[in-house]
Amino acid sequence: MTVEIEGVMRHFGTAVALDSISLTLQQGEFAALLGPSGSGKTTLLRILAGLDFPDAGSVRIAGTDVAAVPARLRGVGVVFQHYALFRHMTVAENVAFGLRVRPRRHRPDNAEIDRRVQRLLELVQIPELAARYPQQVSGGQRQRVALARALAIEPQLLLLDEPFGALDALVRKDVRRWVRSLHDQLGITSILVTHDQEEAMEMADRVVVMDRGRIQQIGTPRALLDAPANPFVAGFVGDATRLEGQIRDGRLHFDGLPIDPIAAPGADGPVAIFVRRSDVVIERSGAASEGFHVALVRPSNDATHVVIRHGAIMLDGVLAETAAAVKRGDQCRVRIRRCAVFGATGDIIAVERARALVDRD
Amino acid sequence: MPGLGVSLGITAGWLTVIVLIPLATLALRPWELGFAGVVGALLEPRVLAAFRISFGGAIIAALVSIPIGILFAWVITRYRFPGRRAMDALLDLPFALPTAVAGLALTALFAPNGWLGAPIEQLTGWKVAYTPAGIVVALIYVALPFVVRTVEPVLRDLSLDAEEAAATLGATRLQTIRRVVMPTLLPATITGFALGFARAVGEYGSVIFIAGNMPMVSEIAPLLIVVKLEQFDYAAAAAIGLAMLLLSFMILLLLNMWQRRLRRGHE
Amino acid sequence: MSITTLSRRGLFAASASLAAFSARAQQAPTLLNVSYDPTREFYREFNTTFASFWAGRGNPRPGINTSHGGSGRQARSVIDGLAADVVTLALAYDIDAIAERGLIARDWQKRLPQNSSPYTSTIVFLVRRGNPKGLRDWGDLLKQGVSIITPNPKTSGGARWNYLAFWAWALRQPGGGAATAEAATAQLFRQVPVLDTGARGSTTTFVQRGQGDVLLAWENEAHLALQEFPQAGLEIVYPPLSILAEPPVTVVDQNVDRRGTRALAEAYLTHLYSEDGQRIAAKHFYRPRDTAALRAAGERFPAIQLVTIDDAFDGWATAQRLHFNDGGIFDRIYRPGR
Amino acid sequence: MTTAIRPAASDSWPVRWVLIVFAAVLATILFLLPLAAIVAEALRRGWEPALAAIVEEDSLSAMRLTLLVAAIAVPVNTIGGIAAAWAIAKCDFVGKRLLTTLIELPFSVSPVISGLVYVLLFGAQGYLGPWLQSHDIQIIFALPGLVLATIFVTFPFVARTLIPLMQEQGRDEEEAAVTLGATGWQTFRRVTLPNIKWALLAGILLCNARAMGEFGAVSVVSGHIRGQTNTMPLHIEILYNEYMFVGAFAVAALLALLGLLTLAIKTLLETLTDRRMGAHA
Repeated sequence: MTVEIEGVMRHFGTAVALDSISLTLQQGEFAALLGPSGSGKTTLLRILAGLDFPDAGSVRIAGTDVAAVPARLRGVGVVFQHYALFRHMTVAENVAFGLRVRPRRHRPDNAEIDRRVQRLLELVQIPELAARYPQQVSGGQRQRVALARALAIEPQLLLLDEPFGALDALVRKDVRRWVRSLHDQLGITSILVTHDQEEAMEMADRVVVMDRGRIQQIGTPRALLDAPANPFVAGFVGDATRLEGQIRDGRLHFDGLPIDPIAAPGADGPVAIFVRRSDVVIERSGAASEGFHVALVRPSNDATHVVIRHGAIMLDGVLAETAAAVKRGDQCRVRIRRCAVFGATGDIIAVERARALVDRD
Repeated sequence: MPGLGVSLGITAGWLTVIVLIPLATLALRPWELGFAGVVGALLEPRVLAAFRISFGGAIIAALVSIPIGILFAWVITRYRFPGRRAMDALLDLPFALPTAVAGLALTALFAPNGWLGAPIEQLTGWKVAYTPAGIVVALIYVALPFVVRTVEPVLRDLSLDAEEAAATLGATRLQTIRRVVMPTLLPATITGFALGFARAVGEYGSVIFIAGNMPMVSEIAPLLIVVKLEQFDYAAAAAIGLAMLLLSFMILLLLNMWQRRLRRGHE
Repeated sequence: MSITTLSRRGLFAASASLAAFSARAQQAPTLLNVSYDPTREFYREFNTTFASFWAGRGNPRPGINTSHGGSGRQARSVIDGLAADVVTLALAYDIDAIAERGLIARDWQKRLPQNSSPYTSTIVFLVRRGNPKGLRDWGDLLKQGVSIITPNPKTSGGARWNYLAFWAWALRQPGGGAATAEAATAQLFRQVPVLDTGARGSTTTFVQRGQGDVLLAWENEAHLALQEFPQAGLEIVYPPLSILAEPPVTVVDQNVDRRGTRALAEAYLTHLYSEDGQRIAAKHFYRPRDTAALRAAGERFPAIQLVTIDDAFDGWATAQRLHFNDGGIFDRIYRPGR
Repeated sequence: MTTAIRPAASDSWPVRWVLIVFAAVLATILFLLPLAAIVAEALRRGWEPALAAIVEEDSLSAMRLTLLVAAIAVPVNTIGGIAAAWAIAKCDFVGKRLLTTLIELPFSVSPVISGLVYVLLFGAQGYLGPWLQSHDIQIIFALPGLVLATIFVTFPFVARTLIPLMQEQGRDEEEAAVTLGATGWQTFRRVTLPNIKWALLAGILLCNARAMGEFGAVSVVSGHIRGQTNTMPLHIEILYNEYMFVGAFAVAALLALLGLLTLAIKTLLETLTDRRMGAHA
């Protein structure tokens, strides 16, 4: 089922929640709406579900304008942030709800409902919990109930509102993969709302980055990492640290940091620089001249994560593969492999497209 | 959410027929007297005195209800003791007992020859029934449940964490109550005070028996409305009623604003 | 929902419920007598007697309902639409108020004999046994330390008779005039600790709550109190002079004509003047007009000097305006600074 | 409960004891003694006169009338209260705060005034009086007036019990139901109602208790006709004024008993709710 959103606006009082949102999703696509809280992503989701209505613009689901279609007739499955399970109904009753409230002529008979509920509970792998109440099952299980309940109405569009927020880290990873595989298996269109960039990157075919009611960038996870469209995306996606700098005579200078200037195209002037952890390569240096020293070392499987410090500025980086181990207090040297640079025009929000990706290696 | 139209329609209809149209008549009727007539009717010394007694009595009663109400709420939410449920249920009695019956019973108790009136007069020389003190007693009776029932849920929800935190920071139990518990209760206490006051200021049935009803001393404003009606003076009765309503509404509005400011401060 | 549907539904419910309440109301004519407080016992007996009398003359037995309350409140209820067939109130002024709204003919007081008052009463003192304060006449009430119980003249008809009886006495004192009477009345009310809204409330305060040394009361109310509370230790004192209270009765023309009950209502009132009516009135301590009945009552009604409201106060309208209306003398008594 | 195992936030036993005793004494003076006085007066001459006063015809008709009035007033306020609570707690619209204030308004209106307004509106001297009279419709001094005054006085009880609870429960479950295809009515009946039913019942009980006991407002609009427009509280006043103290207090005791019974049921409901919640938590 395709979803076409065009020029959607939504105000709450004087606050703008959604500002000219346009977006098209293809049948079978898994999209993620990624942004900090207050970015408007949940409002957009609620508009798709029919729980909220745009002040302007149109929403078409499967080619039909749904402006006048109330939520209950949209057939859109929603998994709510805190699951919103009916606390006075058992798990099975929760899942059956969407079938039982159908008008009589469309309602399956009781045996059929029971069969379908059973099948759904098997699909989400909790058939043994049918008779329990929501309060009596774990967070991960509740999440599965919520999913089964949303799937019971056989939606062609599934909306997931921060569905993994209430789960602990270990469970979360499994459930993410499982939900994604379920999506592929059912062939439906899914939209995930999240503020967790890792989650969005892992699950979605395409990620829609939102901030302050506007879409900042739409693209595959790879594209977002490789070519962030503006400082916000560069900062929000992929653990980047923001540094200040200048371009002078075709070279990029880092303000107040003992990093060698690197070649960069672009007009002279102050710039914002975003560097990702994996692009900051750290080596121990004998001399005390470089001025960085190690503040924290955290070993991990792929590369050693090192936090270094110069004056008040802290920078995340990784230890060069060939380098010797470092410890707290060691003097060190820094090599920037890649960085994203945005020329500032004074207006911070304004997107200056003069972007330079500089590769020194 | 669906059903807004239907539910708002029902609400508006119900509100309009039962409350708004009748109250509108109250707002219209006094002006038969003309503006000067209304002002004159309200500025009569006896009317002013009745307002002082009704509003003063209600404010005192609501104020007295605060510590008693908090005590009751504290005891029934924090302690377990035999008869707790009974005490809890008893606190709603003034909602359920007809006010006139309550008035008769309180008068019988506090009259100079009553179970409580006699010992009180013997010990202290004070008279309760047939004095303004009697009015306050009856008004406490009607106002108290409102304070208890608004403070109680807040006290129930008040997490013990904050009290424990205060204890770890070296506060004595009394300091904890004064600096941690009481400030949290303040907004609810104001609401309870406002509700109790609003209920007490208009109370008629229970006060009339115990008040003595002496003009200028123990005559309440609702009685004056009845007196005006009995003199076939509908407009003056409506004028007093309207003035009472506006005055208590203004007081409630002020309390509401204060309470909202406190709430905001807490967030 | 609109007002009309609401009221129609209400009406339907009302008629259904009334049918459920009194089946007799459906078959036989009914009469509503709106009266004042102390007549409860009297009319309860009279109603039975009259119903039998009326039925005995070949009519269906009527159902007679009564409503009691402060005289002023009852008059107001009739003005506001309480469908009274007859009103039997404490004072002519209250019936005048109904007549002013056009529900009763203006000349109502001339329609029945003796100012339309089939029975009379007066104001007496009810005191504690042995009359410890030695209260014999109105002047004794002003003695130091005497506490007096009377209802509020603003809300109680009986209280207005109390007030006027005292005023009439004060006028007749040596050197008495409006000024001295007002001063004496002000003094009297300074000695009143509780002003109940009605006569019955005052009786309760005096008898049950033990307040005050003397209760100013209707003669019949005082006798009833003696009868109802034999252990309370009460005595009646007749002052040498009191007021002739004439509680009037009349038919509410607008209502009887609408309901078609005029014949019944008029017969009901006329029956008050009959031998039976007069006897029952005397039994309930109302002074019968009929001399034979009065004589039969014997010692029950001591002869004291009684002034009438027309002689002493130039009628009810004047008395009401001068004394009890807003800004009248009674209000002046309670002005602060006195 | 938790109090017992969290000593830092509990009081020492002397404090506890003193507070409990103090509260018990106050409760006795303010609530128990008046009740006892009523019962004592009712039984002054033993059980028989008290019972006789209750089964006497006028008393019975007063009881029937009281029940009838409550039977009309309580459902009206229940439906209105639920609708108002739904609109306020589950929907967004302009003027919500105003609506909330207006619903609470009857609490701050003197019962005398609430009777008075109907007299001003429907009385023969009132705005609609002449019209009503010409159509032979009796509102005040008859059942409709009693019902209206009772509805006015008990107006906010149900709504006030439901609004905070429904606000606290939020809209999640209702929104979930709607996305699953439930109509507004289905959502209310299958999702909202089960969550509020105990509070609703408590609100209805309180509303009912107040409806049966209302005196001031009803007194203004009743014609005080024996056996016809006297509700129980008015009948008590009449009996009292007729020096039938035993009867007056017997009926009063009965009414108080009904009130206590109501409160007991309400307390029981709350206990049950707590237990259920406790079991699930």
